[in-house]
Amino acid sequence: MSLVLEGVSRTVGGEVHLEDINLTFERGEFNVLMGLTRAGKTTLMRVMAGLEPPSKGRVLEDNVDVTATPVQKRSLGMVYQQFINYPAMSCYDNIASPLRLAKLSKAEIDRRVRAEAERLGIDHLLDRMPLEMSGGQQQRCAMARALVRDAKLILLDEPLVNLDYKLREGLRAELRELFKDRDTVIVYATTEPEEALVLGGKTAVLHEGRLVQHGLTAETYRNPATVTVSQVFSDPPMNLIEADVRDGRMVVGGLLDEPLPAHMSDLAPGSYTLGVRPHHLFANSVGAHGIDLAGTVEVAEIAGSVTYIHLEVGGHDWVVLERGVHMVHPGERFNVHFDPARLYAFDHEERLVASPATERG
Amino acid sequence: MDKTEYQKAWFMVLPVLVLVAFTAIIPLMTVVNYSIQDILGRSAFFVGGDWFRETLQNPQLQAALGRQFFFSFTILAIQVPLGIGIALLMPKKGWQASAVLILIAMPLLIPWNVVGSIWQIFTRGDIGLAGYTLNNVLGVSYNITRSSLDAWVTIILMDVWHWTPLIALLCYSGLRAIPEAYYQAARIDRASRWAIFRYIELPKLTNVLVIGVLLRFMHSFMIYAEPFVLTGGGPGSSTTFLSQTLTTMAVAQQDLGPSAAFSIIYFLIVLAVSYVFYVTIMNMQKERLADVGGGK
Amino acid sequence: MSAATNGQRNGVLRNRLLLALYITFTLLPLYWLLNMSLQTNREILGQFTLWPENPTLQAYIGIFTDSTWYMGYVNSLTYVLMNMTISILVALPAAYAFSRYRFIGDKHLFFWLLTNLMAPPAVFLVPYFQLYYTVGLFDTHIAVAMAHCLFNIPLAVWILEGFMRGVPKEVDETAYIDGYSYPAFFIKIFIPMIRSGIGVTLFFLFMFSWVELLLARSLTATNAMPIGTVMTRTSTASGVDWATLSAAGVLTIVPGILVIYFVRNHIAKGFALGRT
Amino acid sequence: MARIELRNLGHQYAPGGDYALQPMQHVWEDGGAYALLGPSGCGKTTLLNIISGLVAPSEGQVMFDETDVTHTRTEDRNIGQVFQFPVIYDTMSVFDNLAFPLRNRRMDEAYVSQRVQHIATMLGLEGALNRRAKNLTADAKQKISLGRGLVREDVSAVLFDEPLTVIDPHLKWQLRRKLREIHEQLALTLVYVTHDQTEALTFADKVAVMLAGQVLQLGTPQELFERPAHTFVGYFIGSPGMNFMECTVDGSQAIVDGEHITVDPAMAEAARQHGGSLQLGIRPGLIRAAGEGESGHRVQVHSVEDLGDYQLVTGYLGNHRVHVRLDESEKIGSDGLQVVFPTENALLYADDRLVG
Repeated sequence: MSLVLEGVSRTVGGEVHLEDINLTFERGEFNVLMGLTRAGKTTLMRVMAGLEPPSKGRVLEDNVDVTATPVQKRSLGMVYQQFINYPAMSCYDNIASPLRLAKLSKAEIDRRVRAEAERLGIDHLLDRMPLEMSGGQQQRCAMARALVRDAKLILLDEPLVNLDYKLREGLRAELRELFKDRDTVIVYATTEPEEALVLGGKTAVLHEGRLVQHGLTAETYRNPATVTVSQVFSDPPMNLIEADVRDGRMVVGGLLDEPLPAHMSDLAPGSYTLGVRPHHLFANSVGAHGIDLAGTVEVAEIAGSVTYIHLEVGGHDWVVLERGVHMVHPGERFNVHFDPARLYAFDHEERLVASPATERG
Repeated sequence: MDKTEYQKAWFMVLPVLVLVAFTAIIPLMTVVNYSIQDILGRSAFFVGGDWFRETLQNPQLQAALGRQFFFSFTILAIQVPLGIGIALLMPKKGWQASAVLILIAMPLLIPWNVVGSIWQIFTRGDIGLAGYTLNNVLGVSYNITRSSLDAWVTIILMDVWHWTPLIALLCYSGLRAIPEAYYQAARIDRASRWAIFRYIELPKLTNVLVIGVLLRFMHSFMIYAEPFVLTGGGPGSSTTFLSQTLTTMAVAQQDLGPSAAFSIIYFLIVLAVSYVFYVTIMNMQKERLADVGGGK
Repeated sequence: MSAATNGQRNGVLRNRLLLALYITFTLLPLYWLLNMSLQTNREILGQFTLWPENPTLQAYIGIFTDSTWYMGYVNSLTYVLMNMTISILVALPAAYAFSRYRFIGDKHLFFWLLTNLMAPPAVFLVPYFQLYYTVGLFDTHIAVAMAHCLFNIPLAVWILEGFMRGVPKEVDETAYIDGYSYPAFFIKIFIPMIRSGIGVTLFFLFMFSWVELLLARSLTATNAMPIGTVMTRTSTASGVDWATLSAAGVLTIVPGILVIYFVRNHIAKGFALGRT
Repeated sequence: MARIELRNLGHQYAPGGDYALQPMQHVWEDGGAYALLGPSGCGKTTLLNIISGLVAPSEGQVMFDETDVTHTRTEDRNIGQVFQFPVIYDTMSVFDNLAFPLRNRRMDEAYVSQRVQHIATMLGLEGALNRRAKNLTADAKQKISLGRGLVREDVSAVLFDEPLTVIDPHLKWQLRRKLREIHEQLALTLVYVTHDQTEALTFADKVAVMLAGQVLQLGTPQELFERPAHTFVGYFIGSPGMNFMECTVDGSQAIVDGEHITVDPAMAEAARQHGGSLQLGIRPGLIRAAGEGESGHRVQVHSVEDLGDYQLVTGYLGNHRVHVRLDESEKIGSDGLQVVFPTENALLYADDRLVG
């Protein structure tokens, strides 16, 4: 089972929401739609579901053109970000609704509803009404309804964004288990890079209605095709700095003048955008890491297991990711240290021209 | 709520269109028909704008129009502030809230002619509580069948009694929609009671007040039953408003041309006012949607 | 709540007093109507008293036995219920279309409905009279029910649209995805979700049709004559039967009072044409 | 600026009913930034409402410096508050919004405009002063709300009730940075309620982690990370949360399914005396892969997730599930993982409470 989008475009009231999207989603693995808010993720999902017609292009399910098929006739499950359930029905009836419409036997419905509720940990809430349940439980009920029917296509539109952070962490870890070895195409939209990386599979990066990159999730993360992907598919975004390459050296006025690292040696002279990941920056010259840049601290953000230190480096806002909890005060001097072998380089058209050799070959 | 494009939605709207067309467009066409012709039994011939000119110059109709506008603006000037005041007084929580709500809303449940009858009985000199008390106890000469001032005051008082609850209910629901955080912020800023009204409550009430004023203007502009029952338009024609004037012209005197022209003018005024309010209501709706950050 | 100083306390007292004053102003005329309805004409016209000396239900019994009176109620209720059924059935799909979809001329149609809602009935007197006369429907309940559609259908569409906008569009889509056909979704899922909206709409349809006098009177003669006409006839005849008129008045208020308790939380949204 | 003391403060919604807030004793120093962190329904908002005066507690006292304000009206507590959604006076300009509290206190106009100019510059609103407050973005409106508290030089404390809820995720860290800067410039007592650990740990000097009406621990982000006083704190702070494994104690060794892990001897002794159900707690990020020739404990690998800047290994020590957070360059053999539990990071818990 595969879902193919051919030249899908969508303009609404003169505003372009999607522009010439060509994508193929395979069965049995996660297909993540990554992009900022308003990048067109929701519109693309609604077109795939048949809830909105594309202005141009076709949607094919196993080479059958389903572009105009009414959504009732499609084998589909969808989870919205605002935990949509039928308020006037109990959790049990909510989950059973698609099965009743498919006219399954009562016993079969009961078995499958309880099994799915068990898998999502809400089997003790089946006779509750949606409004009597917490946000997390309501979303689990909505997910159970989408999963119970073994549909060909399951769409999840940022399902965790409205949950408390700890609930989100818990449910995110369960997602892989929940969707493992199901004979269905799973498409998951999110703005959070970590969610894409947890779910694995393939990731398509959308920006302002256009497909920017599509590939294996880890691969796309490690080799962002453009500067945009390096910003969208990284939290905090990759640190950037404009530099000139001439006669074997890379120069940033007054800040940096170093020989090119091995993986960038064949770059033609000219202006480039160099990038380095926050977790490849280290504080205060720990060991021989090569390049040293002076910066001043703007603010330190502690996120429990890690600390994000926001710095001003040569007029750029950079972020250092430190493991553990480190209190630093705004205004402090902070020398940032990194190994040039970890540098990314983008040409003047913002396309990736050099990326650090992935550690594990 | 960003709506999707769907032309087939026309089929859902068709029954409404057919029924309301049958009850509005066809009759209106006959009115237009009459307003530009002079019909005598079988024959009818085109008179163009004569009836319109005649209606506009007809002193009796001009007087009725003047009275109507005066009546509508007077009741608006009284009912809007009074309605807001009452809404501010109404309790927000507990059983008292429901009890007061029902008591206040009582006059809105009464058929319009019965309101006329109630006030007719209430203000009669011989058997009415108000009439009897004014004349015999307070020594004030009060008779709505003879003094047009008494008739006017009574009609206005009756309309205030009948419709102020509408404004009060709308404002009450508007006030209840204000989140507690606004009052907490006002306490923190040590805002005076007047400042709370001026800067928090009133701005939040503009939505419902616009609708209240629309409804009140429209209903008062077409008032018929209450004054007809109470004063029959008298004494003389001092309290004969537009609807009654049109009814007597059309039904009693049967001169179809002028009454049709008059109907068109009457309806155009209503159309213009409705348009102004419709645009205001729709803009407010869009603005409120923007506040809530509607749609992705 | 945080401690209230006495400044606040007599503020609250002042408010309660003013409110009580206004409620008295509201109830006094109603009390007087009730007072009159419990007396005989002789006692009414006799000594002026603040409450009935020897209260009697004679006026009410008179109404329930005299066919011209109780038929007035029956006729009124008949065309009101007819109008309510037509209006709600026709308005539900239309309101759904307005709240969910954009289509050619949707804004103009919605505005046109508002103008009909606001149209003075007097304007339509003559054309209706002729229309129903030629069609042979004069002096029938359906005539009045149809005439009242002029303002009641627009009213129903506006109020229902206001309530329907409160239901997220995603609920409809989830139902379609589950496999509900449009009608099945509408009846099994959507209607139960806007139950309170439908209740309030029915209340307003009842009220505006029940209170209307002009059209109801001019489209009927004998066998569909509404209570309004019956009442206006008695008050214009010489030697007015005050007791019966008062009793008839009280009875016309009863339906409203019975129902208002159930819709009290949404009545404001109804009056605001669903716009709050 | 005020020192806030909660003297045996507790609250029951209905007398005799269960406690919305268990009686607690805390002192929040003047000029300190404190955060109330916990899942929804843990009582953090109730506590904030008691401090703001919206709710009167059923028992105990609230002290601002030396004055008992338990039953004082909100107006007289001289606090500032920022709410979950922007609460501003729509019809006023930004300038009038900020000047409103001062004008209500009958300050003279020169002083008012000087204060408003100063605070607006600090908040980055100086450019928008004469615009109507209604048309600004959500984060600018929240700054106005904050500004109404800051303009008053005598404000005793500024309270925040999950102020970033309606802010677009990508703008959140800028507003967090602004709040942090303001706290550095004005030594104000700040109390911040949230369910998000990043907001709490970034914003506050001290964080109170709450659960079911109880403050489980009040500590610096460092303490919460390195020495969580309760298993819930270990779970709630840090992602993924701390590993907990039932164990028994023998000498200075904690025994988990036969694996002997050396712990701090004093802690082991205290645990043995305390008795009850013992658990060993260690953070995934503090478990180290054993170096060449170093003897470690064998963790049977269940799954490895490549999360970009680190790898998360989910495995089993005996039959206890364990998360281990390794650097992205760490090589993991298919036959399992030898790990080392550094003694200073291995903590012992008796009946869910940190020992010693």
